Amino acid sequence: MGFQENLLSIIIFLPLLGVLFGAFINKDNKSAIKWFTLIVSLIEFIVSLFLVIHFDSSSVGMQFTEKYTWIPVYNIDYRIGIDGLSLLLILLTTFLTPLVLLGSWTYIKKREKEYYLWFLVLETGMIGVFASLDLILFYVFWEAMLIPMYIIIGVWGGPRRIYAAVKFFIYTMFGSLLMLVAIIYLYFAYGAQTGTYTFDLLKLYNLSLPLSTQIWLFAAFALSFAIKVPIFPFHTWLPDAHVEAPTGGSVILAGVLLKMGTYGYMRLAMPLFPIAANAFLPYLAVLAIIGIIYGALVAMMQPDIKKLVAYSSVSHLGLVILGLMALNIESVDGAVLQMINHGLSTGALFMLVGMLYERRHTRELSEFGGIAKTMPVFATIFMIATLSSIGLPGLNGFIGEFLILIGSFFARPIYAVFAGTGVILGAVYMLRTYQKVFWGKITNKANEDLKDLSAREIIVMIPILIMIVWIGVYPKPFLNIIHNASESYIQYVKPQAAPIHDQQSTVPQMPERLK
Amino acid sequence: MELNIVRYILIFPLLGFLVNGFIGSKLGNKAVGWIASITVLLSLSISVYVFIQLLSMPPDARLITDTVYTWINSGSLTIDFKLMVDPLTAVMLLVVTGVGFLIHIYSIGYMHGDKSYSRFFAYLNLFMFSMLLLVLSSNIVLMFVGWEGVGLCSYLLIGFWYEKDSAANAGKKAFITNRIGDYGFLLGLFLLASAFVSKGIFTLDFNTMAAHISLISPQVLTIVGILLFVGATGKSAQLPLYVWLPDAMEGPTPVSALIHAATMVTAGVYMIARMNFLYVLAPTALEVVAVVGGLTALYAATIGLVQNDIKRVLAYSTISQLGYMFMAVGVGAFSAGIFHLMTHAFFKALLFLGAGSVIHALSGEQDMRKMGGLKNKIPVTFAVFLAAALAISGIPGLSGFFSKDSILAAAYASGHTVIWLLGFITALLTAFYIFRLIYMTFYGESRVDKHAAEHIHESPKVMTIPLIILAVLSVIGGYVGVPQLLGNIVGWHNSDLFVNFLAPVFHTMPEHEMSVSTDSWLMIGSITMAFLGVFFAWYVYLKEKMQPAKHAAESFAGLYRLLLNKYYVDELYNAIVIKPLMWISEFFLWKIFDVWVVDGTVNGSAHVTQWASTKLRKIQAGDFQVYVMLFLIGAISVLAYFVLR
Amino acid sequence: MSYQLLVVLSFVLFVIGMIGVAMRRNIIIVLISLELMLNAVNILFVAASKYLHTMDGQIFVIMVITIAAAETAIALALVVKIFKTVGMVKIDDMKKLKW
Amino acid sequence: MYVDVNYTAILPQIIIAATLFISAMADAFTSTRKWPVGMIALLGIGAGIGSSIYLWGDKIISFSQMISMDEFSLLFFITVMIAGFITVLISLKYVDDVESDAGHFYLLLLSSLLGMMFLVSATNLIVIVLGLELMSFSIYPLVGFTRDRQVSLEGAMKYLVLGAFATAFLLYGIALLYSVLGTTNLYTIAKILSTSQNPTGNMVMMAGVALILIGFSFKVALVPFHAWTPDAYQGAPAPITGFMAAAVKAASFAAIIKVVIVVMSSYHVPVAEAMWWLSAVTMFTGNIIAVMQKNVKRMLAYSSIAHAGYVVVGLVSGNAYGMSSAVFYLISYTFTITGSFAIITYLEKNDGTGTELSDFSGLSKTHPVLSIIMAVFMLSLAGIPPTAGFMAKFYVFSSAIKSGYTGLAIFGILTSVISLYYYLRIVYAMYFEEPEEKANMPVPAGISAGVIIALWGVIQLGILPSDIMNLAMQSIQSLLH
Repeated sequence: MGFQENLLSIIIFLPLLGVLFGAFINKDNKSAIKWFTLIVSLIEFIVSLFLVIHFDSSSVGMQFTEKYTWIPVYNIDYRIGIDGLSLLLILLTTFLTPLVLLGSWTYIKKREKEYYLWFLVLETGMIGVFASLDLILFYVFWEAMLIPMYIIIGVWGGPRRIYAAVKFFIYTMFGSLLMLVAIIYLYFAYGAQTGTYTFDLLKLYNLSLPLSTQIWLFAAFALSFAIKVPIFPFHTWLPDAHVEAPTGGSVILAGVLLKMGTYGYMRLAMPLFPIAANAFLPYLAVLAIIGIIYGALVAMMQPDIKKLVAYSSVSHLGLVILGLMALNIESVDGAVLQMINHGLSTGALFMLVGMLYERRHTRELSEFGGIAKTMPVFATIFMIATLSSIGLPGLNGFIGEFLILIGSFFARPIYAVFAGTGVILGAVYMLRTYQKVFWGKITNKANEDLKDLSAREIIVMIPILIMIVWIGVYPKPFLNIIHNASESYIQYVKPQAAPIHDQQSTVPQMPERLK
Repeated sequence: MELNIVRYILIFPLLGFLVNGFIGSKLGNKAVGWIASITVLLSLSISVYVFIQLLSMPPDARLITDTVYTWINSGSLTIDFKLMVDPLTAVMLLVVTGVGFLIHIYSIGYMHGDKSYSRFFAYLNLFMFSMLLLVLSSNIVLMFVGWEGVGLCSYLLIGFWYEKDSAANAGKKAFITNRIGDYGFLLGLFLLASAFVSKGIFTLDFNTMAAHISLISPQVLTIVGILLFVGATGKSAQLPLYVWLPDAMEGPTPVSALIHAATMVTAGVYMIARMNFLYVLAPTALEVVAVVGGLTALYAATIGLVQNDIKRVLAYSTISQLGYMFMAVGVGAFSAGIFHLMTHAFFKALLFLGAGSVIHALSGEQDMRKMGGLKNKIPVTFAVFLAAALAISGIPGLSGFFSKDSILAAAYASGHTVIWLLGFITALLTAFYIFRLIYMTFYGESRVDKHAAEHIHESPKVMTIPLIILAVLSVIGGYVGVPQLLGNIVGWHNSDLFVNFLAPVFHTMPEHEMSVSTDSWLMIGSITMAFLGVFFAWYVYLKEKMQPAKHAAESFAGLYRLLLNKYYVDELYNAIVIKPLMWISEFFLWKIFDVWVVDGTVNGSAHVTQWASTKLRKIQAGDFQVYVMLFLIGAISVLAYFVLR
Repeated sequence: MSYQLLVVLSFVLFVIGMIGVAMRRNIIIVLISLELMLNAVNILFVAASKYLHTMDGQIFVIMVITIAAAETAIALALVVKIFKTVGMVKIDDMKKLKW
Repeated sequence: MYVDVNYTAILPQIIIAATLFISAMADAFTSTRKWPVGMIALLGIGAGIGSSIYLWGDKIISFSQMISMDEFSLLFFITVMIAGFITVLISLKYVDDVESDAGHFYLLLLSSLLGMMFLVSATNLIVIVLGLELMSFSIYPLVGFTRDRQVSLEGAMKYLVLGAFATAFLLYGIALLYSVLGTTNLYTIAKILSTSQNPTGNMVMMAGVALILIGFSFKVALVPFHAWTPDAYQGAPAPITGFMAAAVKAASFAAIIKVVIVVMSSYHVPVAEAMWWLSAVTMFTGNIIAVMQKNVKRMLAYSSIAHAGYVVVGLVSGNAYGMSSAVFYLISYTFTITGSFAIITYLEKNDGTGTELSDFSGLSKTHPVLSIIMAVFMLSLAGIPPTAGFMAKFYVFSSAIKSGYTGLAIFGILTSVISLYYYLRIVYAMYFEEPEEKANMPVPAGISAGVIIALWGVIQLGILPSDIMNLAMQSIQSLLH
């Protein structure tokens, strides 16, 4: 055991450790809880930066791998490791969590202690998902992370929070349970083919099943992730969940949880079943494109800002999926980067909407108007987030969108022709919103003496803005990290590509009695 | 040649933006204005320095580059943050920084007293940065950054007085219309990129592309050309995407001058000139450019005839003049297009600033029907305005004459007679509407409100000095490109300095030799048209005191209304695109499809489960003999299954 | 009696008991019907035991008789208790627990 | 015939029987508050568990092949005794609150345990019936333990009548079997069947197997033999409901595994097919009806029906792997359900109310720790990681998939999505709803201890299930050899 060897495990379980200690803080000592959780999450972020320092972006394959036997009966191991994709998503998680915690300080007014501790639990779950290399471990984190989110929406959410929470939970579970069946099936199929039973993802990549089998397994995985992403038409839980969730919940939901779906496609569904993936690819691409346009059109007409941003997420994530389906380096690089971008820009938007809600207790567009006058700083930051969201060059959103679109154009021009309309529609609904909220004369008395952002709120937003500009201006470090991950993804999925064999030579034997 | 100073042309305005944006409100208005202006002045100085450097090189090797860093590196694509100055860029640099600097100075006076003073200058600096990035970038993707950046600034500045709903709407409209164009631009870019990538060229550098353009099939080039031009129609307000520009006049007047006359709207022309290596191989695309340009020129001029808002007249005039430029590049006369771009930047900026001065004098009045007789009250403004008007009308000796003439000559020479005719008629209309403006504003009886009349005053020096400088430029600016025909008269060889300077950049179209006599007749023709236009305007608006105009409006009421309402294009777009799209989105997609069908299925499955639950539990009614029966049914089934299988 | 007849007898008794449990509304009668079913089992055991010449069946019968006795004892205790609280011993009175 | 007697073979039973005896003595000598009797029972059960662990690894067949003490028996001993232990723990205060002078509660519980232990270790149908009936006849009075609650009596009565009815079917099946094979010794039966040419051709045998299956299906509450469950579970005092759901079910399943699956493995094909349907119908019906329940006890009754269906999914395959998955499922279910009922016991008022969903509203505010544990139990029942319930479902479904019953696995998974709804109902009542005015009474030490044991089990089995999986596997191996 050492810091370096177990760095990833430390990062996964540090927040949970924080929860254990935090549980002993008196629940009436609110500021102690706030500071404690904030500091834990900040330490977590700092520790996660060590990942970047020690990350070798030139090497292919998983890094920081750790393996401990967990359930030997099934050859289920505690097997973790990351590549560029996971690294960025983990960083996104550790980056957003402290901001969300800090951002919630005045928003959450009941049962604070539970709220902040649940967030730390959630953080462990999310990082675990991104780091797992064993399918069962992955599944455990995948589901375990639903619970904190369920509670966060259900306890601190809006008026229809219970409906939204239950819908979120059951809908997601529905998909993932089918995935569980597929995982188990895969395990036995691999065992039958090679004589080795394992849930090791990297080994399972090499499994070649006939198309007829792959189709079903892929469908199970794809459905599960499609619900999570969400891909049209599995998206309806999202607006409900977003509208009802408290700000912090929305930010994490949009920023990280949705990425698990796209991550799932990239890490599991597509490379595990390349033949089926190629068969399904055009359909998924079409669904993604429908999602882009549909999400944007529906977002355009929403009267509730949060719902609008939620539908815009449907649109943006459609773009990410399209990037993954286009199967070339540009589009996949773009898709991964866009995952991060969406986390930042939509996260920022939700955060901002939350700040507004805190002041006015409404999110109806018609209630606002002209508040750029009373809240200039807020208006400026919102504008930057808006521009990032609509992919203005120079900000992060553009790099991702551009790479995805150009890549999908390379793959099939018609994809980009349709997906590109999202560029227009995105501007339409975001600017319409911006105008309705910030511009015009103040018509509503309640808006006349709104307070501009407090120092704390500005501190919450600044890191996000820095990232937004940084990725837009100098995306190269990020692209470097992503590069090998997307290359191996393509190699796994592309039909003609030769399978990559991993270097690990230890072949665990299935215990005799299970055969 | 690699010259790292080039990047500072960009850095200074960016610094100005950052300083004014973050701490501008604490600096005080004076400091803000001067910081903004000085940063642009610094850019201007460096531009001049670079220009001189360029001149010192042999004509065929005039290229200065500055590679800052690798921006995007993904798969086969490598896109550098790399700047480039060649003669075309140099011209644009000087125009942008020069005019931009003057307008910054002017704004110090014009925006005096505005409560968002620092925000204004921050935006203006940001605009300068974006525009300079647009012209300096050495590849098409980076150019797109500037392209969008200027769009953003345009949006922000049009909506600068965001409390006015019309300003807010106009800003949004500008951005979205531009986005529609950008969609085409992006598709063109993608097609171009994929064509090059498939040939093993992994960079979208202009010079690299130019060197390898022959690898790509003409069909692809044609499509690319048209798609890129779609982007240009958005940015440069051509048919059918011009609708945003007249509304953009809601912005402060210096903005109209800088962005919506002199610089940003010409980006489309610049882009096509920049991509000339592509367009010369795609004659069909070029034809489209020329036709759209010609039609726009005439179309906008006709609307300009009847508008009463001083800035709107100028706006339509801008659209019309941009049409000229597209005509020029469309017929392959890239230098003529850029030449007109430059002279237009001078006189149109001047017209707008002059109009701003008028508006300033009249405490914000923009309706020409409430002006008149201002000639003596604001003499400096009148003088410079007149110079600009003469220039735009194409009165010989002024800058507009040279550039417009070279366009018409080129159009005729290349055999585009119809295009030439469009331009020819437009020349008449141009002279007419601009002098209509002059007469209505400065001559005749004052129709100014009593209240406003008391406050009429000439603008401060900080505003008039830039006007004067621009007036000088408008007058003499054309002499860098004196047609050889005229040059020969005075024995000036190589009189067309401008064309010669730009020549290395442009891939030539096949030469169309024209006889001297044809050339002369054309020139005489267009001069005639200019004077005719001025004369009609004088006749109608000064001599007969607008009576003929009223008469005409009554006898051709339909036509008049059509023109006054701008051919009802806005209403048309609203009715056939915007309204249906909104309706479909709201009622069909959202309220019916999303809520009922998609979500209905999801919730429906929950309801079915609950329904099944309520029904099934009824069996468990508490009567244990029912349980016994249930047991028996089960038992008999299992038994029967075992025994009878 | 022949073995077959005894088997048939036990079957008929079992069915009669079954119907009794399913149909009669009085708990006492239901309990008697249950006894009938258990005795049908006994008859089958005894018959088989005799037929097969093994003693297991007869041991079983003693077991079953014991079971029946115990069952009746508990059942009657409950019936008494129910009678004390409700005042009746009809099945219709036992419908508080449902759905 | 030589009768071999080896008392080691029934050592745990002897301990429980002795405890029963001592408790009865203690009952006679204590006042109206009977918790000391409970403490004695606890000690005895603890000793029983200890002896079972001590005996682990031995295999003794004794009493003329009537009793086999092997790892299979021992694992189930431990399981039911843990259930009994927790039940006694949580009842210590409850019993005295509800009834005075009620030492018979513990006596009946112990005798029921004794019955279960004979049931799971029996290798002769006579002993199986003996154990089954001892278990049942001790449970019936326990269901009706609260003599003043009409529902309690009603539940007991229904359970008894239907139970006797089902026993008649079981006995008739055994009689039919006996009439063909002439023996009640399971070893002999297995030997005869494995050498017979066409076991499924004999109609009488088939009817016998079917009736035995029906009899046991009643005990584990498979649909449509389940109808007694909701009523009896709801009527019974909360600790007993937990005990029934955990121990009675586990012991009955042990009997099914031993008699129907292992001994009658020649009938695997029809049994598996029947079980396929029974399991599917059970999972579906149990989960669906539970959705609309308002009473938590009744809801968990339907849930326990559904869980029986999941256990059967493991049994359908009929191989060692599947059976051990079922065993694992039962163990994990035992911990989860006794823990849940420990908390319900705490909430149940003396008049039997307090177990409606609305009584859980806002529990997280008044009892944050208790409600988080309850949430863990509910998630375990729903099969969400990292809890025992997930590993159990994982094990069961993977056995089904391994044996080619993917369709059944998918069906089971889909029904468990339905189940999420009502398990979450409890969680959201506790977390999302506001509490009504509620007297904040302290949690009794016994209940705390019981909850902690159950929670430990749920977490241990959820996070490190390997050891228990191995035990389950060993127990099945010991049964097969």
